[in-house]
Amino acid sequence: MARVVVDVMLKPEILDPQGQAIAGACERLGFSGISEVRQGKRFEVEVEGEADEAKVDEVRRMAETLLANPVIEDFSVRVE
Amino acid sequence: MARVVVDVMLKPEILDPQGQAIAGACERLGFSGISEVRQGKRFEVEVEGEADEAKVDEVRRMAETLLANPVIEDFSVRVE
Amino acid sequence: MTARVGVVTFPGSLDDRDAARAVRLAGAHPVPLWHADRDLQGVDAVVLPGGFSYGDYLRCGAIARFAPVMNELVPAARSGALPVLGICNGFQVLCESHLLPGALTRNRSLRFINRAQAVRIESTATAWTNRYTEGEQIRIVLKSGEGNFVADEATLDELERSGRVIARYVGDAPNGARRGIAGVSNEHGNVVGLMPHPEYAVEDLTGPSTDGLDFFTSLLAHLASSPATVTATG
Amino acid sequence: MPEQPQPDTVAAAQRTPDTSQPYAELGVADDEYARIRSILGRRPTSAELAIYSVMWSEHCSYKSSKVHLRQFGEKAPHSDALLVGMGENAGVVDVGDGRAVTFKIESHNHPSYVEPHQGAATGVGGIVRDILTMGARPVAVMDALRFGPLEASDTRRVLPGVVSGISSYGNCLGLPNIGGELGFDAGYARNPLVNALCVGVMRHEDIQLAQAPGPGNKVVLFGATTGPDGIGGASVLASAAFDDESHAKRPSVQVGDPFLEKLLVECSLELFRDKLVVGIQDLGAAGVSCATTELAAGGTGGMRIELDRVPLRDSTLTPEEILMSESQERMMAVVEPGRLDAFMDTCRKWDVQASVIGEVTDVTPDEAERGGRLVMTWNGETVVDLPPRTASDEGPVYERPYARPAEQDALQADTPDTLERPADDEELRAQLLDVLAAPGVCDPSWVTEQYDSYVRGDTVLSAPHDAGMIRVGEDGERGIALATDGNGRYTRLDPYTGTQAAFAEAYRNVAASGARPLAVTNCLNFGSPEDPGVMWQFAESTRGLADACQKLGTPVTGGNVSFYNQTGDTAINPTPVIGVLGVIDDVHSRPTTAFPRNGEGSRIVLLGS
Ligand SMILES: Nc1ncnc2c1ncn2[C@@H]1O[C@H](COP(=O)(O)OP(=O)(O)O)[C@@H](O)[C@H]1O
Repeated sequence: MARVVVDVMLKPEILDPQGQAIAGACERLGFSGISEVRQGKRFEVEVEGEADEAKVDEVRRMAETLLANPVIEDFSVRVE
Repeated sequence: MARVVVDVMLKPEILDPQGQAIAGACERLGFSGISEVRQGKRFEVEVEGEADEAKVDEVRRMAETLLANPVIEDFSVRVE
Repeated sequence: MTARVGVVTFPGSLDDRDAARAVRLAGAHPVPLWHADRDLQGVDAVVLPGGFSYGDYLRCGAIARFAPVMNELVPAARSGALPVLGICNGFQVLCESHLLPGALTRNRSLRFINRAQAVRIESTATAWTNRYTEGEQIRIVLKSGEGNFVADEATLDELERSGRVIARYVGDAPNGARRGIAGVSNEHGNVVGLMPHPEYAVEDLTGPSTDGLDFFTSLLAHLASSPATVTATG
Repeated sequence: MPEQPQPDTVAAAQRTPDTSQPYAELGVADDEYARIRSILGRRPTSAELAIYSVMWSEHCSYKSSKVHLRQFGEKAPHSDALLVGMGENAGVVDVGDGRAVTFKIESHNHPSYVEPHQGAATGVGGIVRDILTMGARPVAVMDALRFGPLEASDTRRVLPGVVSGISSYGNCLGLPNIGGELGFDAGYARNPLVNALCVGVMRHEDIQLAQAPGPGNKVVLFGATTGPDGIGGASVLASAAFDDESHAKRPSVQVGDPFLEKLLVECSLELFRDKLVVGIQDLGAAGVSCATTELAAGGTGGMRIELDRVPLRDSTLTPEEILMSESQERMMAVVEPGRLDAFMDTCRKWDVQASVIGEVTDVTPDEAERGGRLVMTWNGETVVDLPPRTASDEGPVYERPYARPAEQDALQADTPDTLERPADDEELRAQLLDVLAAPGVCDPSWVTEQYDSYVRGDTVLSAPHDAGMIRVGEDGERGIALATDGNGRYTRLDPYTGTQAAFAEAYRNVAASGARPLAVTNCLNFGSPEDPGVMWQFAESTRGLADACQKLGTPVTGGNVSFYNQTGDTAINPTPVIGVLGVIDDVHSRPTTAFPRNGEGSRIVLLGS
């Protein structure tokens, strides 16, 4: 078993109301020096066997079609 | 400006229906060899200046008090 | 003296008006409390209403927990003095504030659920349920996207053992809540969190029943029988 | 930091009259461009071109539909209940006890296909702001939806996304969903219909209008910051003006923030209550362009805006992009200088950002004659100087050719009489079950369970009843009822009668809930107006609705037209969705859509033919 991680974030030009709400809360709570927060998703995908190139490709296709919404999100895939 | 990343995942003993739904969809869509998917959150926190130890500590406190709920979630903090 | 019951409005609260209506229909006087005020205005009890405080963007209730009004509320509630009812988002705020154990997560179906729901009252030993009878089934409104109550096994066992599970869904928990838990209380019985909404079951015209009203009349009975509580928070 | 590009100024436009401009890419026709040049007496700056292109678009100017929509006014039956008619953001109807109601439907079809969740969510957000702008508290929403066949892979993507978008936005705003429609037809594959209705309640004296009277009054933009949302089209202006990769790919998707909208609603209602605004407009599809030109046109005609004072989410936005941005959750108010501090205090209380971006100005009689004068500057340089009424009220009006399509006869000749009848009871039973199990007929609770129908505690009827009903005024007796209906197949077969049938169904649904129908709104979903056959459907459909409204004594108070609903050259079935509003004096007297539990022995009566 190996783990492939897919990070999905809103594209930079897309509004992130969640991140904004968190940044606002940080300020009120007195956490200083935080200029921006963006919230995205992290998927931990457990694949059978080794995380070889074919497996990672499969997860990449999965990310494209299922985990991320390419209209508004970017994603990255890596073995952890 | 530097980026500190906080990953938040449900504790292993807590059921993750989103992850399960995704794993189920993977199977239906013909992605094979996926044994488990868990969905968590990824926060990208932009801090002013350098991400020195003090800054990372501040983000860690933020993660503890705000970004993660220790009752059900684990988190990790790293500079990216 | 008419009891004065505070209803907190956070940015994004939705059911504050309805909580106030239920308080009024029960015969008490609702007092609006603003999230940004560090002042409970001497109320006898507080309702944390449903809604999407701060958009519920991070986790439901996670940001509301830090509102100034909560700084006043939390110690008074923890000590057992101040009766507090958290409904739906209010329940989530109470869990995030660690006034109640556990957490509320996404519904198992991953979808919002809006329906009239049968609920069984499991404990009448709280400030908010003493007018019900144990085992009584009521029909109130469930409307939430993150109503799935979770806690570790030890916590769940302890809740059961100490009689702090105050309400359960009848039949399968529609949201997947562990052991069908719809509501819990703290060890003093003054703080109650409830996922379904009794305040939407107080009028025949608009609700599935009027079964919810007794949460509010229970409070009045509780206040009448323990005048010390009233002065303690005054 | 890349150097700030030089904006195209009025001075530059005068200096370089022959610079070629990408007007065609912005959807501006040759003769429209010529008219802009003649109005201005020079070529437009690119910012001015941005304004005209969005204000004269089909969506904002109703240039193809206007000549037909006029009938709704011309044939409108007299109604004592009508307080504000068509033309404003939404019509207003008197419901008694000093209370008034405003309601309207809007489409968000195309955005909901591109990004179902956000498209549908922002559709709800937009119509709610329309209602809020009238001075009313939004109290309920409805949604009329059409999708391709249930089993189509596209429907599997679009339907859940649309429903979750409506659910999350409406629920987070705290507006009960009191009904709607769910239909399926092959024609809506790749062109779903997402029509959202909102209804609001106010006291008569609270009606707000989009106007900017009083020179010296401040123009305030409040709500969300402005970002590059929905300005895919603006990129041609940016890239024509300067080479910059980052502007080439702007998102066409708008993302909604329902939490901010909730704050905006509460904040605005407090501003109205304290009489802190003299005019207000929501920022819809055409954003700052629309709000400034319409507010100015509705007032003195004069306004001065410093565009660089618009708070931005992305500091690289150009003036053109700011003017075209469709960022959600923004409003523009006109405020007397003496009330500005109080206005800002209320915004602060609700954590709503607000910025003064300009003021109302006087115009000379000459300028008034030309259509007023709207001036916008960018870092001190004038980038816009145009008569706002020419953009907002005097857009092009087309008498598009229309003709009954040749295949209409064949379509009508193909009657159900030729269909085979069930041979025996068994087959009849099977067919009946098939009908009951069809996706558009069976229990829609997979959808309706995702919508909060209880919030606000005034919902008397919602799904599964024929009409939605809301109590107006806390603990009052009075209520309003609403229903929407539409049937693309009937309307295709006969646009005139089909539209009347949809209207009659909504009317009956309201009447059957015990309410008296008072007023009508509509959302007219059609194919391309450039197709004479589609235009004929549109002409017939509007004529049918206007005639029926006249007959039944219920005026049309507003609505929305959505053209270009087609996949390739194939238009959807013409789908006018008609909403009817009624009033009921005592909500306790409403009959419900069910046989009573203890009704054994009651008679069942069929009314009508
Ligand atoms: N998209 C929707 N949103 C909200 N309510 C809906 C939607 N679709 C259907 N409904 C509700 O479900 C019920 C049944 O709908 P439908 O089967 O279309 O009824 P009918 O055929 O009687 O018009 C009605 O109360 C209707 O308002």
